[in-house]
Amino acid sequence: MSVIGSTRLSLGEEQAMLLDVARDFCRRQSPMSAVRAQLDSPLGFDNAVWRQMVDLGWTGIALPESVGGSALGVAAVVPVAEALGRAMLGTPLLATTLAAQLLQRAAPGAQDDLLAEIAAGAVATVAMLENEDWGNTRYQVSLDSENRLSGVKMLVWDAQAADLLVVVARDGAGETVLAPVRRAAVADAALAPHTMIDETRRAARIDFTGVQAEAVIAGPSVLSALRDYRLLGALLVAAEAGGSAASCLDTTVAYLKTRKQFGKLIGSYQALKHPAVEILTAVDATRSFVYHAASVVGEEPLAQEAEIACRMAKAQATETLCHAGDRAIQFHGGMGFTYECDAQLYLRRAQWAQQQFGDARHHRTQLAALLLD
Amino acid sequence: MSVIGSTRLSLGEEQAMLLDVARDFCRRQSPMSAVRAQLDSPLGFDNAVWRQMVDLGWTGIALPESVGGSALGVAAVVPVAEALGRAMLGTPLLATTLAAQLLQRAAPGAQDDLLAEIAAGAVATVAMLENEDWGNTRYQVSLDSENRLSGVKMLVWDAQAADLLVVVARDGAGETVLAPVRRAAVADAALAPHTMIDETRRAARIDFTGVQAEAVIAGPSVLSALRDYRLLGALLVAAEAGGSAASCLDTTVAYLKTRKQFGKLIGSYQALKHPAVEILTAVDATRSFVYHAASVVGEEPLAQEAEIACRMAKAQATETLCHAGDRAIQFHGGMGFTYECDAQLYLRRAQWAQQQFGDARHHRTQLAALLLD
Amino acid sequence: MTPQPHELDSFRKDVAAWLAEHRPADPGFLLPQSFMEVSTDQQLDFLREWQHKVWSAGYLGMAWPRAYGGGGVDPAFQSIADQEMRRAGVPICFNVIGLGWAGPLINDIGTEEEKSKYLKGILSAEDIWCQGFSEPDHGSDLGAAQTRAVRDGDAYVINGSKIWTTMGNYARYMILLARTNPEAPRKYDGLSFFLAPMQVPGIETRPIRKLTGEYGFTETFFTDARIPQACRMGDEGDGWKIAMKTLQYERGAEAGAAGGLAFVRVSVDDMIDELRDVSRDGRPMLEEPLLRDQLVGLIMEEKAMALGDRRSAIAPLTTDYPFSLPLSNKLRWTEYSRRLRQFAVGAQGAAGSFYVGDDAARQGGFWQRAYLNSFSATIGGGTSQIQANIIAEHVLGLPK
Amino acid sequence: MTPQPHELDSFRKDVAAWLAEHRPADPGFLLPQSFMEVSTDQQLDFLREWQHKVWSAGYLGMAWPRAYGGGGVDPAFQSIADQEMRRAGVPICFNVIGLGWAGPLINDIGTEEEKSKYLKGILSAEDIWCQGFSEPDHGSDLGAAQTRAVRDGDAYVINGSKIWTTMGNYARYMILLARTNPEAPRKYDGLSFFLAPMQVPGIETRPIRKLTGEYGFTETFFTDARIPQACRMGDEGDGWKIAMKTLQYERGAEAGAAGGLAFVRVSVDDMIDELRDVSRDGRPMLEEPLLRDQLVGLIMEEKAMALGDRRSAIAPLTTDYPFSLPLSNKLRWTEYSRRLRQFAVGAQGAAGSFYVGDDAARQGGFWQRAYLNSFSATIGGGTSQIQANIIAEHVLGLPK
Repeated sequence: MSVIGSTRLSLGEEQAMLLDVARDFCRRQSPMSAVRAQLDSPLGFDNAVWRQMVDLGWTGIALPESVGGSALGVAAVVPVAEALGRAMLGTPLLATTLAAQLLQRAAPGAQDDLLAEIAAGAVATVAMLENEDWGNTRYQVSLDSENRLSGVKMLVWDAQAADLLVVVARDGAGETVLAPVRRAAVADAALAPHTMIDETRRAARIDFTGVQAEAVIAGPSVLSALRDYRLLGALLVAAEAGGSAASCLDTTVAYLKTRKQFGKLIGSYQALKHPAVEILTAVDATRSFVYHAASVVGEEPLAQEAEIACRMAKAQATETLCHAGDRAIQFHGGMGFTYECDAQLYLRRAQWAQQQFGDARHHRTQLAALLLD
Repeated sequence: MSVIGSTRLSLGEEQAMLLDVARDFCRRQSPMSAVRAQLDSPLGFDNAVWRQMVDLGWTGIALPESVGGSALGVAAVVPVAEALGRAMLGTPLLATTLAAQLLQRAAPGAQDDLLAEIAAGAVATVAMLENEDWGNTRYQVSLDSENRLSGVKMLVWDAQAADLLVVVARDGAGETVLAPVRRAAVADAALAPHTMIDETRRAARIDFTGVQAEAVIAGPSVLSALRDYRLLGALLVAAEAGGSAASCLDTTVAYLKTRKQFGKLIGSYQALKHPAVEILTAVDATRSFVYHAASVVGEEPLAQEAEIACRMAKAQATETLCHAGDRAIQFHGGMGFTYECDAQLYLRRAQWAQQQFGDARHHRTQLAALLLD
Repeated sequence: MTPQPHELDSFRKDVAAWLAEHRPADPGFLLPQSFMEVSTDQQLDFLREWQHKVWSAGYLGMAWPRAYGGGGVDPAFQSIADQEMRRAGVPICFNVIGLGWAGPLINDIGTEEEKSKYLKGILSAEDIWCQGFSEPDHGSDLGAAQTRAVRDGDAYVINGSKIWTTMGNYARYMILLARTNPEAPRKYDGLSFFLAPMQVPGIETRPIRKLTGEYGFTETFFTDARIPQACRMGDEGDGWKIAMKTLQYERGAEAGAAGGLAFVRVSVDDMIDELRDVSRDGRPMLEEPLLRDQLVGLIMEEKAMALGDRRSAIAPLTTDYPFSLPLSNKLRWTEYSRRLRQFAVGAQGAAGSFYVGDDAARQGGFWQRAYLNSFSATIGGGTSQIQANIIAEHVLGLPK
Repeated sequence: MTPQPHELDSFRKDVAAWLAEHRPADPGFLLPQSFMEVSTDQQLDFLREWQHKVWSAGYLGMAWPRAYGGGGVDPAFQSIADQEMRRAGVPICFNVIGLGWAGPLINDIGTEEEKSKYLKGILSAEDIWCQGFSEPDHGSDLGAAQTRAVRDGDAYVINGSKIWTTMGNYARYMILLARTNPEAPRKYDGLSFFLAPMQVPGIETRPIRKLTGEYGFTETFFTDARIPQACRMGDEGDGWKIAMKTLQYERGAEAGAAGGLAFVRVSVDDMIDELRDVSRDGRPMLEEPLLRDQLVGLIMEEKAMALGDRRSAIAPLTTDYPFSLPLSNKLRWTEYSRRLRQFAVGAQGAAGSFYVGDDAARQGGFWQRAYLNSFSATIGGGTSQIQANIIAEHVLGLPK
């Protein structure tokens, strides 16, 4: 058996169409001026744009038709995530998609009301993390016998805009359960927005103490759903980061073609052009891994082939964007050191992306076990 | 306590003099034509040159005056090893120095006859390794109650030229002991020369079965002496590799200054000049680590400060020479692909050097424990 | 007529069966990984026999015309045969300059006479071909070639020298780039292209000893060597254009090459299998965390290239820089191969310091030699540095 | 008169004792790591008070003449004071353009009047100095400066703009490089050097927002700004020579600088201490093998630089390329710092995605901001790419 494993890579008609539509949508709706206009806004996105995305059906891409989705699977969200990343368009689409996947996989069929709300445009998110460690699976936030929560979660994506929060908690018996919570049930004072290094992003720390859960989802499928959630999260962040890396490279290349120093276009210096080629190669590798992963995430729960693919995609995307962002600053010279230059947006995005759903070291360590043991 | 630790670095008067004398000696005795003349020879060195080195007192630099040495410590062998490496001059000096250190540290005062022979020019070497693993310390070669050896050792440096072999073995009780053996006691058929990737080097596989040891050195100081032997071996190989890396860089730079392509000297292309600067920085770091280690290896047994220093020197030197040798081939272009070009000598030396006394991964793993735990 | 999927499937099975039956036994000496490594008569005889066998079985030159020794079928069949040969790990079809460069060129723009004279001998391995482009002083700068061809009656008189002539000492013919007009205003316009015989007075070859200690290349010296005027291909001054054309065929059967395995691609799989029993610090090497991570890196790099091949066939996924994957293929593979082999030598511990010829060397010193030989690919055919320039300029559009 | 070792030892103890007693309390806001990071009035006031205190205690400008506010002692004392300030981890002496560039220059080639007028204010932090070399269109290419200075009676009329003016909005004086003769055959010969007042009509500064979101630099616009002719240093046309001269003083007290800590050097030690309690995959981060190895790499890199400083003082150990260590110092340190900080952000796990202002950010987001700020050093003062050229050409002797 080859360690290289599966090299499946295909693009369905719907995926191809979504890629096309999403790139076009983002180009029109999210020029850099629009991105910058949202940097200081409380929610980080333009609600009118979000409504259009809902109308396009993007919140239901991976949901069953029974709840108003189009049942195309997460594979079809990948091209959309890539397009969002390319345009640096921050919306709650990833948060909402992942929250819906978690609910759907943990309790198939049982949460259709919530899923229908999500397909119709309700913003959902997951409250999982309790400290800096993505590898941690022992949750402290607890649920008492009356379904009241206590404890604090951090880095809850788009909490400020969310209608629905899916809280990962342990019950009285120490089992991991999911507790859907309405945003309205959380006091404003219990939600403290984070200051993110990526200013296109929003997230918050939330004290759930005293909050009543809507329901409790328990059973063995919870752990399996959480595993899938982490892997799909890694994949969607990778897809988005891959898009950002591609436009970061475009931005840098455009500058190298126009800026002169010492009487020559700086793009003619090998000290800049050869690293640009290295970044291109890394961007190419990212895209290949991302669409490979999209081609193998069909099954539920995710097969080992899919686990390997998602982890490779995230490891590659994270390192690529961190490097591309870093070099974008450097290659823009003094201009790159300004807030006004777009290079900083990519660098900040890179720092954010590497920290979501585990960094490259985390995934590579897991990959070593999957590939070599 | 800082993880950076000691930054002692000094050069005694004798060391400075030895550095000067050794560089001058090697320049005269070992031009590349002389190096190449030895590539096919059975012993790999010119005995007349070796006799001159003995006459200069180099085999006794680190030995006590009581046995005819000059008691300057291993620190003073370092500049000589560097000079040998710079000139790619292969002689049994390192093998002999290290064998003498092992004897001296394992049984201080007890082996003065052998040490006196060594100071006077007898070639000595250590037979330790039994497989590819430098981290292995469980020896299979054994010594029976009548001091007869059995088993096979590999990669015995300069065995072909050796007068004396120090065999690392286990005795009947399973304790690690040292057994000095005269070369004459080993049948010619029991010694099989290796084909080395570095053609300036000689080593052999030796079947010691049935060979009678001259003596047996046992006791707790054996393990401590073996630890020191491994560390000092790492240091001397690092010193030598550092010298080779420096002259490899010189060779490459000289070519970059004279070869033209597309109408320009190739040294003017940043794709070649910037990597040359990186190699320069690595060569500088190697030299700093090597002389730092030389400045702290005074005590017996070696202190932790010295252990850290020797391991850093070897890790740095190994990676530097491997990289410098690899780039030397590439940057010489088609010429670099020929046997006639000196670049291959450095690449082969690099492959040899990284495999002696543990590679960079081995030492870095040990360093992590020494620095972080 | 495009072949049907079931035809191709059944053909694939036939090839696989034939290969299983006819794969040669281990000859007891290291076989060349590429046509640039043929250094002994023993190796040459072995490879000549193997190529002849493959051709006789109908698995080489399948898309070339039947009249000239080919099979006259769709190139898709040859591609399948090539894939199966790679999968089966059989030896290379070594006459690569003929099969992949000269042959397709002759098929493409050659005269009827040239086709009849040359093509079959290329396929049967009877006529070994070599290439005379590079010169000692000009390395990657082909346009600067100085070897002179002066017209004298019905002959050209050749003077000068070529370097890196693969199998120059065995070859019957050379594709030769020489300068017919040193006065041409653009240096490229003064070059002409020849299908030159090697066995004429005034042509001598000197074997070049490679860094591995072995041979495989020669330097070729021309001293008033007379070759027939009819050897010239195209018009005088067309040399550069024709030389550039020959470089296109390299991409395999679909591009016109005769097929066959041109080189053995060494994979990270092979390495891991081979190193499973290496011990480090008293434990299996594959348990060592740093080494494991480096292996993950190599696996990902190789997998990314395999996935890239798939992705490059899906148009919507190559929109940004459509030429990126094909134009960077050489750089990525050759640099990866170099690093993979370098790693494989380093991972062996003390045994990595042995070389070909040592009984204790792993796989007869295969990885050591493979690493040294890897530079032929990072230097030859345009160095990696030049490849990076090409990608920067032609894919990213950066200024020269 | 060279100071005696025992004098220096006892002085070192005095400084250490003074620092232990007077080290400022944590002000409750992040302090600048370098003079290029002073972005608020609060930070400025704090640093101004601290520098004044250090100077008043006699630990700044120690080797400058007593007549101008200096201490009139051997520079070795200042070096020791600087070392102790670094060791104690006290704040920087922020008036760096004055202390390290303009001041030493005035000491060196200034007139009596210039010395009396400027030096004391530099040391006491009363007069903040800034630098006007770079221009928007010319980045690292200082010789191409286009800002014009036209003689008009006893004044020069300045028009143009300068960029990357550190503390331009706070500064009283600027060292200004401007073009007095646009017709000079060599572009370098048309430049002149000025000690220019900033508070004159026609000079405006616009703060530049850095990638961190903070300030610290300005762009400076000159619109018919009249400065006295007496501000010119040297003759017309000497500008380039004098500007190059100012760059030499950077190397510390022994080279003429007033001393004081110019920047906080962040060490791998600080990082490891800070990250000891980070958890990864349920275990302490420092147990993770890959991360451990990366830390070993960083430790070795920093240690190699520290050892290099020692080695560079031992002549027989610097024979090959004597200028290698000093000329590569900037490149090595700034690139190392960038990577160290980048690593520190990455190592934090999820917390690394928070920024300055978040309560949950480690050390108030120190590493995140430090990483972003690190580019000021890899870009400013000649980019790393230009540094590599300089080393290649001036140390290795490679062609331009």
